[in-house]
Amino acid sequence: MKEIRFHGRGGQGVVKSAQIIVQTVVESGLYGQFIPFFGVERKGSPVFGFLRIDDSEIRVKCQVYNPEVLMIFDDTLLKMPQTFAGLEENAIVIINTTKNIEDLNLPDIKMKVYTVDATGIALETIEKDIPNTAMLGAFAKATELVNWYILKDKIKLAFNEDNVMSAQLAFERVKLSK
Amino acid sequence: MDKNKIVAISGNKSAAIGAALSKPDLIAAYPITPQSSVVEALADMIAKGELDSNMVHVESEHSAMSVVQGATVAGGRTFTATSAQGLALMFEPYFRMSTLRLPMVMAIATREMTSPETVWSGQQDAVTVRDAGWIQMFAENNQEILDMVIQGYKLAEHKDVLLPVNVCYDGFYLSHLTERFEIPRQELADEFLESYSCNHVTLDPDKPMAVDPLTSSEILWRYRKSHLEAMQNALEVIDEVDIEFDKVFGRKYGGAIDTYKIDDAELVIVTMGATTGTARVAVDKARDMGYKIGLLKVRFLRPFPSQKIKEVLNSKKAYAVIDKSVSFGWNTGVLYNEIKSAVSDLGRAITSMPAIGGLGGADISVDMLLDCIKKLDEESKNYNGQLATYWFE
Amino acid sequence: MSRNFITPIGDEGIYTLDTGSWRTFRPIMNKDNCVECGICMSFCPVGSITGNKQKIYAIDYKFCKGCGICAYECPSKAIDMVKEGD
Amino acid sequence: MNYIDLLRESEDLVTPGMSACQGCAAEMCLRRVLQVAGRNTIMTIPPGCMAGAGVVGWNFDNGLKVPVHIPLLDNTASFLSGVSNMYQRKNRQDVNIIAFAGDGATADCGFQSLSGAAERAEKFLYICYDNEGYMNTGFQRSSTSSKGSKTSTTPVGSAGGGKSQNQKYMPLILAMHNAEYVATASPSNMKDLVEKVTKGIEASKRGFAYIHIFSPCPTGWGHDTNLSIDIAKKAVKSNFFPLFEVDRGNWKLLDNKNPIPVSEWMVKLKKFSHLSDDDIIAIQDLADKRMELLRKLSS
Repeated sequence: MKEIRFHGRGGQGVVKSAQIIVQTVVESGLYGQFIPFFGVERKGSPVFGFLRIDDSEIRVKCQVYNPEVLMIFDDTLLKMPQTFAGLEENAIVIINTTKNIEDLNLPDIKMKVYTVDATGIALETIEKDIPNTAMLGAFAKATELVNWYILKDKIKLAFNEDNVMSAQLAFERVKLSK
Repeated sequence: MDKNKIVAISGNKSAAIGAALSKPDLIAAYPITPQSSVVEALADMIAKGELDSNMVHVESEHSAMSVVQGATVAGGRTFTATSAQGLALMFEPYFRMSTLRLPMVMAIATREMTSPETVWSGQQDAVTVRDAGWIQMFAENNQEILDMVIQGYKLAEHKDVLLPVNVCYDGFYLSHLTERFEIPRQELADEFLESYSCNHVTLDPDKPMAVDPLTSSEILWRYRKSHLEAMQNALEVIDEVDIEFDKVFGRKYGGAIDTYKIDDAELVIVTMGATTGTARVAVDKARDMGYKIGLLKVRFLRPFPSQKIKEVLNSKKAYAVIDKSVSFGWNTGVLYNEIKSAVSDLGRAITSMPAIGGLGGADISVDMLLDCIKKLDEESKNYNGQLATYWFE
Repeated sequence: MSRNFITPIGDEGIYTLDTGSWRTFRPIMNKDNCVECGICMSFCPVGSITGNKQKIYAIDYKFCKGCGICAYECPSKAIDMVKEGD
Repeated sequence: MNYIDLLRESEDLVTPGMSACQGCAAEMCLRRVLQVAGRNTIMTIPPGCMAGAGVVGWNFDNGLKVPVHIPLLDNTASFLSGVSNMYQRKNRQDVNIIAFAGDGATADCGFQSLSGAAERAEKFLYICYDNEGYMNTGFQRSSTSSKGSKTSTTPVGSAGGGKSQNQKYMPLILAMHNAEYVATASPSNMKDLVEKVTKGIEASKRGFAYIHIFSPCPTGWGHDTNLSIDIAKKAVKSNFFPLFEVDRGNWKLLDNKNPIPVSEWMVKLKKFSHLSDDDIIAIQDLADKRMELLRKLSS
């Protein structure tokens, strides 16, 4: 079972993107699960959630404590202590940022860090400051946990072609930075 | 013929789909976290022309329960959903729904009660109204929510029962959990669930009745006795409905309780709701670590399946009950007291540990459950009786 | 089964109190003065004054509580309130 | 058919022996309402004098010859919303769905559910019989008790002299809910009452209808039992209880250009017996102002 934690802010489409991943893995015949945790549903407030992917039924109904993948929708969240809590060794960390890896002040943990300017891509494609579908593209590329073609179908179904383009550009532009 | 659809959506939507498959005539509800998306989903189906139900957008939960009460008495199948403070507000017509013996299904996305102010998960709301005469079942996952809404109508409308049913599921941990489950075809739901129109209590000029005249004690107690009998009848009907459901849909839940790795177990962990799934994994891990542990899942809190529970716990050494609520008078959780009174006449004391967690949205993880199991194992070696209440921290 | 929940209705099943015994004054209709306007019937709280097709009005004492509204409101002063037993 | 013929020829659908007080205007109005509505009716009567007087029945007996239910004190309108929705759904719009509720169940704890049903334009007729207090429990103050009323919770003593606030005026509040039909009625004006109930039932097939009936209470108000109609008549003639209707937005007011003073009907009531001349002048002023507002609205 793969356990993934999402960190974002209200209005960035965190929950929706995680649901699309679950739909994608379920369509592929696998099992997926997502539990969002938000205090109050307010634009801008920190949001997080827990995603699981497995090839058999997922029975647990609790939070993720030791994620193997981190999805960070906003580099301002990097300084929050809970962001890197319990991270598994060699975890994949995907960060939406325009900064260089050196400027991110990342903690000294063994991890594979992928960066992508998801917000920039979103502004370019959907002309809105909503990076979620771009983050999906980065997720697909960095983790190889989802079927890329099904994912694009699901994005199209949930949104539109522009969002598919958003994911596509992120898929192409995401880079392994560390 | 269409195939059953595999989807990945939330528990609230699952409840809504279960309701829609049951073809309610009328839905009335008021928004409250974490229930709101149940009625949003139903409103959406009505707007798209997928569901032919009257939806009444009431101004409070008190009115929501009152509207469905009126509609049930007028011959309709009805549905509503609520949480916490909404349930508390509707308590007055809630009590009356069951004592008028009106069948319906209401989903409760369970939530902690204020104060302090909170909107998060817990089971305090639903368990607090356990003695208001409703049948109350607790679901473990999204599939069970959907299935139990459909089963709920079959159970509620059964001639030997005629009681309203709560399908309870943990707020956020299920209401907002997106996971894979199967949506059965409408034909299957239609095959399983006959159309229903309440006729033992009805307001109709063609069949005039005085519904609820002032009633003296000499008659009232008979109504209560009949209500209690209906509750006991429900214990059997729950099992029958589960078997019938299996025949049509190919899924069964074991009736009023379910067990996991129980046969050779010496220690038992008792759960109700979403924690059950986590506890299954904890039981697997604990067994790997050498503990002889099994799981008892309480599916129905009302009627309480005391006989079945007694049979399960009869030969066991010790049990721990995981409660997501408190019983203020007992310094334990609510489920614990129920279990303890069920086994009280076994003729021997079984070591038992009340455990309380998951209040106000708190998580109960696999590791936390493992700690609890270890504690139960240690403490039960030295003491035979009720152990100190264990708090998940 | 139905008796577990409800009351089947019907004229025979109507719940009645002996409200006629509440009376201390009894309305007496003086047919000579009555102009058959029906006002007394329309104001009788108990439904004890009825009229037939010929608009002949009569007081049924079985349930009349003796409130005296009919006598007070009768425009032709055709109803007197008389102490019961007198 | 004129109203007397209609009442003479219509069946009385209420138990002949109900335990309402002698001279009770509410009992009178309930009988008349059901005579107009007929057997094809569903009636709900929440806790209050009428329910307490046995019209919902006792044990296995019934108080009405039509289906009747005693809803909760505070859910009459929402309960009937459910009933009405089902009757619309079953294409049985011919069935009259009526509430007959006291002022406590209407203006106080039932207010929210009433407002909700009116706003949703639920199709039924809600009748409030306003005897200005909780009479069934011994005349406690309600929000429609008129200013100055001596009640069991606003007693008269050296430090207090009856209810100090003016009454909540339900008819206008309901009119502002854009109801299909709103009217006030008084048993003293029986022809008008019968017509308004008829109109209210018709309107309830299109949307929400509300009738507020002035209902003198000999026991609570402290007047002779034979004066119930006389008192209602004088309340109307003094413009203390103006008769008006709002039919699909059209206002019609029965305007007494030369009203009698309010003191003429108040003087007969024990509940007002402690009031000074100044108190009565203040109540007169409130009645005049309300009438002035109604004149403006209906002109």
